[in-house]
Amino acid sequence: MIGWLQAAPLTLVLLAFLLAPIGMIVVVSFWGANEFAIFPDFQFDNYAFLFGSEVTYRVFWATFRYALITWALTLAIGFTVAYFLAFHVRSQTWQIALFLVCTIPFWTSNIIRMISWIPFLGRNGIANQTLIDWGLIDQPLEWLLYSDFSVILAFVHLYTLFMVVPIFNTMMRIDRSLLEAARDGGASGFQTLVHVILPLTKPGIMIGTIFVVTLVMGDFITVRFMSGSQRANVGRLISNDIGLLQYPSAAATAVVLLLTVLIVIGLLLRFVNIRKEL
Amino acid sequence: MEKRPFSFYALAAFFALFVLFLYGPTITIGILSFQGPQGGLTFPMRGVSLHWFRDLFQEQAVGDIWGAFGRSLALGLMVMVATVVFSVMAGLAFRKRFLGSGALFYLAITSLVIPSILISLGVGLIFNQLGLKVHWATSGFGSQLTWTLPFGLLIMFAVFNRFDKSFEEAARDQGATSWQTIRHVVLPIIAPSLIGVALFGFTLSYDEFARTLLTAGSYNTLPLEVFGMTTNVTSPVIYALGTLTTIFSFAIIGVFLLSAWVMARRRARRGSDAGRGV
Amino acid sequence: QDIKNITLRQFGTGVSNLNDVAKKVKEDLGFTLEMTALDSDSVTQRAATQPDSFDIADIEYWICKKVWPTGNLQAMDTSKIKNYDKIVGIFRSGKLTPESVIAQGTAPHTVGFVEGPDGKTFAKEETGWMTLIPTIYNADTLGIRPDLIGRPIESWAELLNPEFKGKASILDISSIGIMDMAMVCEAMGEIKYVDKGNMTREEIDKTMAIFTEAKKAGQFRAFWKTFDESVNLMASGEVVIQSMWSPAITAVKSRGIPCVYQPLKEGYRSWGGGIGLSKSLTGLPLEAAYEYINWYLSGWVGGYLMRQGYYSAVPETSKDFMTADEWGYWFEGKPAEGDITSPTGDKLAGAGETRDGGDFYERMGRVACWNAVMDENQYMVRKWNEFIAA
Amino acid sequence: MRTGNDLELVHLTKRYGETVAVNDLNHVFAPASYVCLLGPSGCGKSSTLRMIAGHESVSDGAILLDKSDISAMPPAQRGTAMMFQNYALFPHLNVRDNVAFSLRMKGVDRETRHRSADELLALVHMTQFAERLPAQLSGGQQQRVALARALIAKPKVLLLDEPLSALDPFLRIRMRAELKRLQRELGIIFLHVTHGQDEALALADEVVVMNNAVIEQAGPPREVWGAPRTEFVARFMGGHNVITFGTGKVAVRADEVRLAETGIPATLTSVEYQGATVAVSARTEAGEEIFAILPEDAYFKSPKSPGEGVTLAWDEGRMHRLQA
Amino acid sequence: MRTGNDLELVHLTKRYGETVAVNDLNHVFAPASYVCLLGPSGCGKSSTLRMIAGHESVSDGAILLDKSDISAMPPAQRGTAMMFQNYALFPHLNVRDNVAFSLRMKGVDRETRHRSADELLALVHMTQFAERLPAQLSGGQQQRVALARALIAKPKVLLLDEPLSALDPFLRIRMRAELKRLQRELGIIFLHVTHGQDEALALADEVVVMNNAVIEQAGPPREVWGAPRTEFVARFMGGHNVITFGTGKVAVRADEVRLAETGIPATLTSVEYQGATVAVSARTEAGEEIFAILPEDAYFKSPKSPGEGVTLAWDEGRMHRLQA
Ligand SMILES: Nc1ncnc2c1ncn2[C@@H]1O[C@H](COP(=O)(O)OP(=O)(O)OP(=O)(O)O)[C@@H](O)[C@H]1O
Ligand SMILES: Nc1ncnc2c1ncn2[C@@H]1O[C@H](COP(=O)(O)OP(=O)(O)OP(=O)(O)O)[C@@H](O)[C@H]1O
Ligand SMILES: [Mg+2]
Ligand SMILES: [Mg+2]
Repeated sequence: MIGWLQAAPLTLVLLAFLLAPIGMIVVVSFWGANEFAIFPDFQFDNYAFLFGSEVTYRVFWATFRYALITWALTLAIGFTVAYFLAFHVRSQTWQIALFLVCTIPFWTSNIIRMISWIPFLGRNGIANQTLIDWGLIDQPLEWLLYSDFSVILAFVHLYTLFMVVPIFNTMMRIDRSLLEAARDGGASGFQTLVHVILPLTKPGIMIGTIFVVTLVMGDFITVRFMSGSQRANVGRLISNDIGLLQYPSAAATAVVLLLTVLIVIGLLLRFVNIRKEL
Repeated sequence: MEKRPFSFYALAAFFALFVLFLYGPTITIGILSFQGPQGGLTFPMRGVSLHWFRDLFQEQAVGDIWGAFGRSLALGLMVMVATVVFSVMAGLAFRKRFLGSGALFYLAITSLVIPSILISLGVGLIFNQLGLKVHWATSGFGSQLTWTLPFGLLIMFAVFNRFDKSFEEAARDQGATSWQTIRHVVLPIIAPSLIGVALFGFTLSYDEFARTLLTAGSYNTLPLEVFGMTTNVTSPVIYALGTLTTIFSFAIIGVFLLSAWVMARRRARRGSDAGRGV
Repeated sequence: QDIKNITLRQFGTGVSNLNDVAKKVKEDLGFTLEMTALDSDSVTQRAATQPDSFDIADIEYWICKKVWPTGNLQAMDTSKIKNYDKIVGIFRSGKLTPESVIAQGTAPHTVGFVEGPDGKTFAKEETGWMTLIPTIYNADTLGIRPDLIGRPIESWAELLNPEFKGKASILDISSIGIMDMAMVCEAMGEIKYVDKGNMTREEIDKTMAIFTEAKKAGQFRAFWKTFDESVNLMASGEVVIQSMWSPAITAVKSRGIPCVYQPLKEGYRSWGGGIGLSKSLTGLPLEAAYEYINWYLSGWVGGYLMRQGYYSAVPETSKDFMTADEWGYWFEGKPAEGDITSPTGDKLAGAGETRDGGDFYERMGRVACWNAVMDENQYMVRKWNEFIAA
Repeated sequence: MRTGNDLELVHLTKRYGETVAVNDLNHVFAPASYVCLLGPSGCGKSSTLRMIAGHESVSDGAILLDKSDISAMPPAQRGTAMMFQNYALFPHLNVRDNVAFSLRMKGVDRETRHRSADELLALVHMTQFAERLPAQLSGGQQQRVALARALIAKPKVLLLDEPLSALDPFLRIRMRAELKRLQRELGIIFLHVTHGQDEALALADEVVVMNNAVIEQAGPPREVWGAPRTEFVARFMGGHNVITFGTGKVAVRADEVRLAETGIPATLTSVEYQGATVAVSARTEAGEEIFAILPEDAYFKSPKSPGEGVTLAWDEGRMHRLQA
Repeated sequence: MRTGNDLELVHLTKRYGETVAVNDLNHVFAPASYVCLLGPSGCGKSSTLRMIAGHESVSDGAILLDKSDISAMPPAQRGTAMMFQNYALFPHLNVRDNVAFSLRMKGVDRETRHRSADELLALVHMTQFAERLPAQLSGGQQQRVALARALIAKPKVLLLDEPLSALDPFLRIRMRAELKRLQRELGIIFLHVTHGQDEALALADEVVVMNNAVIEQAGPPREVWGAPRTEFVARFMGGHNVITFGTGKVAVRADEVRLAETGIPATLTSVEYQGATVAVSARTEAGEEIFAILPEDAYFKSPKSPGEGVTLAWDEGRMHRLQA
């Protein structure tokens, strides 16, 4: 009884601002639309078009690709960073301080930060200038900006921390004497990493994966900015439709995206009990 | 001091590179915010000046930075308070099983992984269909909560997983009512983590773009405003804003660390017998 | 109730939603105007789905074609508009001069009038009930970096010239972008459109096919969606030729970077913006809104906008708010006699320079098409999405 | 004899789902007695204690304090107080505020409650640490604070769940003297759960041995140790050999077993030096393991090593017949 | 006598910043001996052990195993193995894989390493649990697995840091017999750190008492207990009274003190029942606290209670002069 009262605010917020909107989206995905308005209807046109278009598959594939590449990179970087913080930084104060240092850039609006990549990565940007000055290249590298490279760079920039935190959390729960036991058993540093730390960090990796994958799959603004609108993912498809007032079509795409994400996450959740591992 | 192994220096270097990467845009922003009055958003620098900082406090050609900042701050604080309060309550609720707790948990996870644009779309649609006015303080607030609450809840799981139940039993034994137990024992003990939840809630809200896109109503929050400003000539003013934000964050964190340090010092002066056999 | 206590909420893109206007309104009229700047997608959405969130909508005519049927806007009584008669012909009869040919696309006058105060469908000619009061408009063409191109550019077809591979851009707003594409395709001689503003599916497919091929071949550096992006692309040298808006050229130039708004032989693609009133506006606020509109057309804003390179709907009233030199430079296409500065004081041109494209009549008289919403819009949008994803 | 502040368990039962943790306990704890509840892990000691404290609901039966049933009351109104194994000191409050906590909950004003707290701190010799936070105290100091906190409400029964197990052996022995002293001074019931029979013997006025959710034997330590009723008690209390004869089982105290010239032949299996004594164990031909505690000097006069044959003997009269 | 597998510490020193945790230790541990390292908390026992194991760098001095200095080698090559207090079993590996871990690290093939692991599991009687995860084992079982894991590398020295402290008292006594048995069978050095002098006396061939970062006394248990060299050792090993005379301090075993008709008058301060014996303490007129361990029946013939006057006596010859 008290439990319900305590859970009530969360429940209400989620019902009103999560479940109801999802319901609404599902309903609207069957509606019709014309130039200027949407009208209640029950038709499968939106889905028919969605599944009938070759673009849909291409864009979903692109979305998965972004998710996958970003995941791999954030995992590699995030794991290394978390490993450093957890096992090489000894005092807790330092750990907190270094963490805070990592979070500060996030207080500057994402959009401002994305705009600022352009002078950095652009044809005449700092990166190219430096490389030319060092004599490493003669021609500016075109693919630094407005490319998959820049999109993924921005994703990694934005989301690595979401990987670091859960992995760090799990690593801090590893009993230090296990590492000594491994060393005692003749394991080299690398073997300890592979045979002891990595398996024990799996839950954290899973949770981080959930964060990163969903964030990347749902993104639209990063892809738009960093690819110079040249690439598309599902989020952009939806936001374009919204921009053009094609709500039912956007809703249909959204339903498919949501299902995809939920299935992916559902699979990941089979491997980890989030509540226990925190 | 123990001699550090080689891996420490390698990892520290990696970490430094990671931080540099995180700060790449921040640094670019920092440099460009000192553009001369003729300068633009990109390199090269056209002189060095404080022009744009001064300009920041004057009215812009387009948009209302400080109004938007005020709204974002207010919204951020609202979200922060609500996130702390609701997630603590929910965290308390989840310590016992209650009917529907499983469903609520999965709902929260869904809320975490649902692409943000869908919330924006759905909430916008619902308000539209119900004939309600969207406003940053109602629909925008709710939409952002669907993002911050699951995070808050996860942190609370982590906190309560480590919380020793015997504190509460001791309090009840001492005649505290359930409310007194929470007020005088549970909350003070978990207070440091609550600061974490609060910071997290504020940061997520302050930088949230997608979820407010269709739910903010007449007035823009800061990210939306910055985005809107890009429909006219954007000047390095937004960089000046970014730089100020960063400096401000550093200041806050500096104060925070300093007070933590002072407190530790003061305690240390009073001595400790911990671990001594007396 | 005092009109001075009234607050009107206006939204639009940053192009015309200027704080200086709000400040001047406060000075001249006494009431408060709150300006919200949004990106172009959000503008459409606001107008179409959130009628309560604004009193005044500052939108484009082609957007009006989409938004009007939602019933979120109310028609305006032209008899209350003092300077109605002085509004240029484009927005009333569609003809700049009596002998002009009306260009293709959604010409403003075709969506400018409705039958009566509650009219749902657009009227063919002036009825006394206007949907939008025209504010600014312009003739758009390609912007180029003469310093980086180093040769004359004369045709829209140059946009797809492989010479500029990786250095071209167009905008990513489908309704506008498709028109630029059509201009290019037509100039290349690939397609002959019946009506660029109302293409058939085949025409759309063909156009998209040409551009998709170019995109895959790496012709484009990026697409832009906001004003600012176009400025940055050009100023940073990422792009040397792209579709652009006039003040964006001005912005690039004001940084000392050479940039030309290149008149092309096939003519201009034009657009017009106007102010619409929310359906929910009644009583005193409505009166204030009319007062605002009358003030808007009375010249100060016109002058302000014209000094940025746009045109005012009532040019003659603006003349009073511009110096003779400014008027000569901006409107009449004459060489500047002294420095020409923007409203904010940045130098835009020096003595002897002339505006690209000549005088008002030369520019607006050579409009080849207007930004448009076509019958096959939905089909076009989907194709556009495919193009972006390609 | 039933006087005032006695504590009685009546058919007290605790079930967790299928498991019966405490099964139909009936027992009267005498006023002002120091009671040790002893038994192997999982036998239901903590459950019993927590039911008395009110932190666990009673499945069946009643708990009478002063003849009134307290089993439905909230913990603070029962007249019991509990000291937790890990002390559960509130980490954010200093020592004085920890002790004064329950008064603060009652709304007692600052000055009064601080005065009361200081009195109790004096009782446990912790006055000088009043300003410290728990993390700044050693284990033994923390324990005293926990004790003071439990005592401030003037309970009639103090419940202690393995209060000494977190301490190192030296501290443990010092603190148990302290507990005993306090109990004497206060004259209330201390109900002390422990794993260690030495602790129970040293402290208790009454030892209650539990096994498998029931009380196996209760009584003064000397009685329980000297006359274990069952094989379980004999083995559990230690120091006894349980030997099976045709007629049943008997217990013989290990310190009554001698290495002699005549007696039961056996093979020495282990020798453990204990300081003043030596514990040897030997396997008889029947395969039974028999322990003997021998005085050090007696043993070292002719030391033996494992594997050697020995002869074990004890006085017939020292054999003690077991009921089960 | 120095033979093969002995372990020698030469000027071994460990500093943590300002603190000297281990100060210039010099000691030879005989081959195949069971050594217990004993001392109060913080005296440097763990530090010593961890330096030998290679988990802590040596600040100064050397560690010789088999006469070669191992102090710079990585842990696995030293010929030492360590068993951790909390066992440190890898939670994600089953029992067999835990035991086979070091072989896997060496790249031994699956079958061979499983065979070796199974042999060791048989040695510690854990064969039937080979497939379980550590979380599915009881404390005692976990300990055996940890032991097996430490032994698989066939170390010359096994280091154990408080291996029994996580177990309950019963298990503790059983497991210490097991440890002793294994050490005998393997014939290697066991170096066992403990807080408990009873444990040390029971197990050790040699007891090493540390205090304040140095070795206070080392020798066979009987020698250390029977002839403590210093006041610290006498008090620490327990069972002794330290009495100050004009000429210096002497130790008297508590079990040598009697309640007699003539002797030193004193006031009884506490009585602790211990089963076969009763420990009483009494304060002399000089204010010194003297303990006596009395046989149970002797005491209960005329039981005394705290506060009563008694007379303490012991044989002169039993007094033992202390060096410090
Ligand atoms: N909350 C609970 N839910 C289910 N079973 C429980 C719970 N608490 C205790 N038990 C079970 O009840 C039985 C008695 O537990 P209890 O804690 O009283 O034992 P104990 O004698 O205190 O043991 P220990 O010496 O290990 O503390 C055990 O079998 C235990 O597993
Ligand atoms: N990593 C470390 N850094 C600094 N000081 C340490 C460290 N480890 C131990 N010390 C200090 O060294 C001294 C000896 O510690 P050590 O752990 O060897 O003691 P110990 O005898 O094992 O004690 P215990 O019985 O409590 O385990 C102590 O004063 C301790 O505070
Ligand atoms: Mg218990
Ligand atoms: Mg230690």
